[in-house]
Amino acid sequence: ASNFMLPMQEVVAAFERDTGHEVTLVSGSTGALYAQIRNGAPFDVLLAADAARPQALVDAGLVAASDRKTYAIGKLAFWTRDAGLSLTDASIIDLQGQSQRLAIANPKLAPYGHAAVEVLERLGVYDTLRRQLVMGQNVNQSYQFVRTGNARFGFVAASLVYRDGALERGSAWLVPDTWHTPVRQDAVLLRGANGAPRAMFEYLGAASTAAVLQRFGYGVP
Amino acid sequence: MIELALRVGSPTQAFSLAVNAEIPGSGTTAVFGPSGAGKTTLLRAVAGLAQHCSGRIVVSGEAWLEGKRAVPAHQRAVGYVTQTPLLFDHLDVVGNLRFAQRRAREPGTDRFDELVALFDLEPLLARRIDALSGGERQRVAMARALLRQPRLLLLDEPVSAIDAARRDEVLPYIDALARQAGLPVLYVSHDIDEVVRLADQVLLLEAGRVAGYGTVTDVLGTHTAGQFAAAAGSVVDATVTGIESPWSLATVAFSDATLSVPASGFDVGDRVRVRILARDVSLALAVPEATSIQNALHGRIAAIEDTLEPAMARVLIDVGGQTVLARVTHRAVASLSLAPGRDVVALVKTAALARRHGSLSA
Amino acid sequence: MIELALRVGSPTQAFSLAVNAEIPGSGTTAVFGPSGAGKTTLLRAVAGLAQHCSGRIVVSGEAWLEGKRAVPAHQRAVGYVTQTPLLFDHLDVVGNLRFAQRRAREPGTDRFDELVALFDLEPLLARRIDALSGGERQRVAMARALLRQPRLLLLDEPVSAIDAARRDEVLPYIDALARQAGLPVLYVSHDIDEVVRLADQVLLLEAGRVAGYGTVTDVLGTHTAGQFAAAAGSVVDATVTGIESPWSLATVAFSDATLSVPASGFDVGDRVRVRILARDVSLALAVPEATSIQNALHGRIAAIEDTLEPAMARVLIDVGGQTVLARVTHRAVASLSLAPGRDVVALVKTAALARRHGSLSA
Amino acid sequence: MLGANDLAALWLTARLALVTTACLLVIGIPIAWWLAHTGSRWRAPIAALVAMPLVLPPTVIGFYLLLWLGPDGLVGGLTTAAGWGTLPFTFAGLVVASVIYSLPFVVQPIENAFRAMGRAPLETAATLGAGPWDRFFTVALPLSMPGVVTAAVLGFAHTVGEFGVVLMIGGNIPGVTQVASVRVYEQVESLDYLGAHALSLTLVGFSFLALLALYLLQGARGASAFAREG
Amino acid sequence: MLGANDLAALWLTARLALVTTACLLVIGIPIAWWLAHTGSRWRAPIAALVAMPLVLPPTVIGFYLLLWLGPDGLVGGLTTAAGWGTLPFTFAGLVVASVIYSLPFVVQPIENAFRAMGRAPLETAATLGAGPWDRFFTVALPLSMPGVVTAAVLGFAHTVGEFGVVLMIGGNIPGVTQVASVRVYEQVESLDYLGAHALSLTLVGFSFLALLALYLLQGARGASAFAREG
Ligand SMILES: Nc1ncnc2c1ncn2[C@@H]1O[C@H](COP(=O)(O)OP(=O)(O)OP(=O)(O)O)[C@@H](O)[C@H]1O
Ligand SMILES: Nc1ncnc2c1ncn2[C@@H]1O[C@H](COP(=O)(O)OP(=O)(O)OP(=O)(O)O)[C@@H](O)[C@H]1O
Ligand SMILES: [Mg+2]
Ligand SMILES: [Mg+2]
Repeated sequence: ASNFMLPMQEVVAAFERDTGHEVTLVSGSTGALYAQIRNGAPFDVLLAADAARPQALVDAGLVAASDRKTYAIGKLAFWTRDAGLSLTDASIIDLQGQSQRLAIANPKLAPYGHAAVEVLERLGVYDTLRRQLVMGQNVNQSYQFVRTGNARFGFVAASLVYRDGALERGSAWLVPDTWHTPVRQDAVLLRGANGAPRAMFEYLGAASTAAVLQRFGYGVP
Repeated sequence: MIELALRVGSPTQAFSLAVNAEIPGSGTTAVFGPSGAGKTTLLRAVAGLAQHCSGRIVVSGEAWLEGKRAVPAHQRAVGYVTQTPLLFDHLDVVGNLRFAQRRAREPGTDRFDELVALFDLEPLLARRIDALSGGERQRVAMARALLRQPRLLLLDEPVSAIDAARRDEVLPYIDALARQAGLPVLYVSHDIDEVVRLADQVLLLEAGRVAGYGTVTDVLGTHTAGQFAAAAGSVVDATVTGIESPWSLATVAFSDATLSVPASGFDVGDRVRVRILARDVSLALAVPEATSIQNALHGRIAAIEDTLEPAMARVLIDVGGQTVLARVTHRAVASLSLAPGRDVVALVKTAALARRHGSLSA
Repeated sequence: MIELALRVGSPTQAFSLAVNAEIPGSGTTAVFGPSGAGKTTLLRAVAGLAQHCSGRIVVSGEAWLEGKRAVPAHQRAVGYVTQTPLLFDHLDVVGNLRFAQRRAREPGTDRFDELVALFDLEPLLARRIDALSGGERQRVAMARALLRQPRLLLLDEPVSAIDAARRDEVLPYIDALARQAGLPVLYVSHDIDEVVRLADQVLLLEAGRVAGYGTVTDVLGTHTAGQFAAAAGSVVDATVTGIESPWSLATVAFSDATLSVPASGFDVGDRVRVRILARDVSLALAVPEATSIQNALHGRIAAIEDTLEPAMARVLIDVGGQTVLARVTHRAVASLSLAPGRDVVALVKTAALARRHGSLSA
Repeated sequence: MLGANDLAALWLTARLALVTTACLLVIGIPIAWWLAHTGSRWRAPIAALVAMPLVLPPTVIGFYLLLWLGPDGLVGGLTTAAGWGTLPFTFAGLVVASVIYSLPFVVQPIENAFRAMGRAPLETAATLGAGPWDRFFTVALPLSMPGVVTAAVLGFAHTVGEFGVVLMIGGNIPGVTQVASVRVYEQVESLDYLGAHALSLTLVGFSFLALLALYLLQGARGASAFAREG
Repeated sequence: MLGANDLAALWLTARLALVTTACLLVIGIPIAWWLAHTGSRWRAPIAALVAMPLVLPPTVIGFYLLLWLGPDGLVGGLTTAAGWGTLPFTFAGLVVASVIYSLPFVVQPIENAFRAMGRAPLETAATLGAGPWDRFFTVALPLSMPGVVTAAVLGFAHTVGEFGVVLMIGGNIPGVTQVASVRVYEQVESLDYLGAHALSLTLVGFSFLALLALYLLQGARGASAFAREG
């Protein structure tokens, strides 16, 4: 999934160093990758942005049920590029009735979007804020909306705004993990792929990988 | 009055046109000259379509061009029929006519029906442009140019594809229009007969320069070589002295000579111009008896010239101060012992054409 | 031999053309008729460009059209100069000529230089098409059509925009070519003088139907109304009986009459055709003395007819079995007491044109 | 098959495509006219510039448009100063983005048509007394109709199908900026293939009928294109 | 600024755009010719059909192409049976997809040019002895050059910028199917804005120069378009 490109580059670099295998990274939207795999794409491992489409591959018989695992758990952040604000859940409630827009990822496509909606519902403001919502097709676009100032606030992946545990720019409030369904990103090893691909697939659970993920603001399973 | 003093041509082009002429404010001026002489270029310059055009164009007191300041084409009120007429494809025939009619100088006073009848366009009105023959196109273009009610008509070989019968209707109409409305006409034609019939003045162009300009008489007299060979002839100014109604003839007098010419609405006392083509003139030493040639002019041979045709000579005869040309064989010159200074009788077949005076001399 | 038996026109069109004619395999056939008569349509059909065309076209034994089976245009070897010639914009003048030259029937045997000289194209060779004048375009189109080495020339008013001087060079060339190479020519023209000068036969079209077809003599004789009024005349078949070199004249005899005509490369014994235009013929009761009119034909008046001109009558004179027309005033008819049956002398100004026989009668 | 959201998206697509096509013609025709008639040495650079929106992927264009039209952007600053707010996430923003993105398809065919017409008809109209505007509307435009129709078809169809730019600038707000193309994309992504088939078919079907009608109409007039010209 | 992957992507883009443009012309010109000359009543439907790839979002087209060209698809079955394997995720597949997607831009301008030319030049060429192929290549094509150039420009630029179809059919495999547009998209997505700017500028810069050269060349020949026609 394209939102995992940055951390994955580091993971792959480490993997190549450790094993001597060579990895080709192919990014795309999870839906597109899914369709491609169903139509014979020469991929070995899929790192999806959610859990649903890996499950669909299992259901379609393209992946053994045992070859599917969660490789990262996303953290949701409520973010603005304006620095120096202290954001809390109250800030979200305060948005009601204002002209400011709130960016989220498309809840149908991205688990982050789905999680954001759950948060809004939990706060009881989903219906009132609904008309202020703008949706990106994935969480990266919702980040771009906020980053370019076109939406003042947005729910983004913490991995997009935190680096090594620190906020890169603006102000953010990390949404408690318990406020929404966990943003599980699952990986699958495609049927018939073994050897190096399996090594890569296994490497996703390695400690070094977990370190990278944590630096990029992901939770590990 | 049309004052022309213009140059057309950019330094990068081989061809340039330079014309200086004062053209009378009414009547027809034939623009004549070989292919590529610059006739079309001149008309385009006057219409305001030529690029790299400078100088002076003044039409009835309105300056259309003054140095580089040019009145745009659509404000010049010319009626321009181009050499290959362009009709608007997206309109039918009547649409093309209405296009001009709506933009006429004085809308409402146009002669739509008259022009449709003249050019026989009635059956064509609903036609699409691409379903017209060459002559039909030319007729539509002419009617359209006239509907615009121009102050100046620019006709670039407008009847080249029109048959003789209709040409014989159209040309007199334009002529009459030009005279009645005081509408000057610049008329490009390769047909010398047409020029002789229609034009008051001739502007002779060669390689972009004026090679001759003046009344038809003058130009026909001086430029007898080349192009004008076949049409060589003379024009004499005369007065109608009698009408012979039963014969549809009129008697006209000039100097001390009289001529019979086919009459068409002349009155006694009218000043007319009589065109006598050299090919219609024979010579005799005395007036012959009992022939159908009823015009005998007494004169004296002024000169005898060679022509481009090896068998033929041109004899210039002075008839009471006016010159009449005759085209005869060299053998006739010899057998009649014709020589300059000799008195002869010029026999003119009656058919020479006569015309009411243009406004050139008015 | 060209056999034409064709119909052009779809049921949805108002206009249809139906032509049946056998045209000699060499010589020039003028296609004549008012605007919209179908002249262009006929040429297009022969060239293979007309849609909805059926019937039979056989040219020198090759069937170009047989029912609905048509030889495609590019295999017909026609040289077609259209009414408004289309030159290829993306090529310059020489490119247009080479286009035809490369596709000539017998490449390598063409007359490129000769044609360039004839049409004076040397200075134009490198020109872009949009920098050509109207006449220049026509000249290029003619040269191009001839370079293709056609079996049949189709000329649709090919010289309408060409000046008289060059026309006088071009027309005899085509004429000579047509004769030497046995190349038949279909020639559309509105210029009656041109038709008279050039054509062996006339195909007269009116509203899509053949209104007359035959030798120039026949058609000029029978269709004396309307269009042919001005050109009315007669053609007599004669034999050269003497050459008067010093005068560039030839003596020709027919029936028991003789005529002097300007000579151009004739030999004694040649069979020729002499065109005598009615306007060049005067009548007398006796041969007049001492005039420049040196041709006097004795004959008998066959008929006297009115013409479209009110002043003029046409007199048909039987000269030893051949008919000569004279155009004289009604007054002359009266004053000379001319009447059918009366003996008269037809005075023919020498200038009447003579031509070597076309192959029509061969 | 089609839900309320689908219908809203279709309706929005139709509106967007129509408005965009109208704007494209209004903007594209003068540009095409200038390109066809100018002798300026800026012609070639500007002609090349007009085609530039084509060479970047739509999402990337969308991204740059977000930057320029947003509050920090040059254009965004202007629109905010003018009191219009910023354009992204509004219908107007969609129109602006679609117009920029489809402009090359509109300018080029019209420019070709103007060129093919040549100067002669305009000159003739001028000598018949038609001023510049008059002859533009009564001669140039009607004679260039095939080019204008092509331009409109390409612009319209391209706007219907566009989604990268629209997605970025529009924010996918149902009823406001969620057009059909975005919706189909969403369906494909969320593996709702049945929904995607239905909406795709509807889009294709409607567009096909619209174009078919247009071509039949044009054919009735344009059959002449190849009548003889002898 | 540009890494090895960027250069590989640019090179691939150039190759893809050139090959696609060539294929587009080879396929588009005959279709345009047929559309311009036929009197068939299939003209309008087929003309409308040619424009259809435009009205669907590229990713969706890509999706359907994936279905048809894939091993389960109709075409995929054929290509597999023929021993060519399947097209998706290969360079050939990219070309096929790009051609289908850009076809409307190529067919329409060329069709217009063929129409604008009219039948007269072809007739004249025929009477001068040029057969159908001869006059097509020596007359029709040169006279329709402005339309062909426009078609090539639109087709080329559109292929350079395309990424939805390409992403779907190509699978974004570096060096094989990762073209520049997809790479910029990826950079924007992965927040590598500097990389995206650099690659975008390179893309725009190169394309601009290519088109500029083309237009200057064409201008040198086409200045004539408005010389007098009197
Ligand atoms: N495509 C067409 N559809 C309908 N009628 C047509 C079409 N083309 C020509 N015509 C008509 O057919 C008739 C014959 O046309 P054609 O061009 O053969 O005339 P023409 O004898 O060459 O006339 P001109 O001397 O004016 O050139 C005309 O009445 C013309 O209006
Ligand atoms: N755009 C141009 N560039 C260069 N030369 C040109 C251009 N247009 C015309 N000419 C040349 O200018 C000269 C005058 O052309 P023009 O059309 O005025 O001639 P014309 O007298 O009307 O001839 P015609 O009787 O053949 O129509 C010709 O030699 C022609 O070749
Ligand atoms: Mg001219
Ligand atoms: Mg004709």
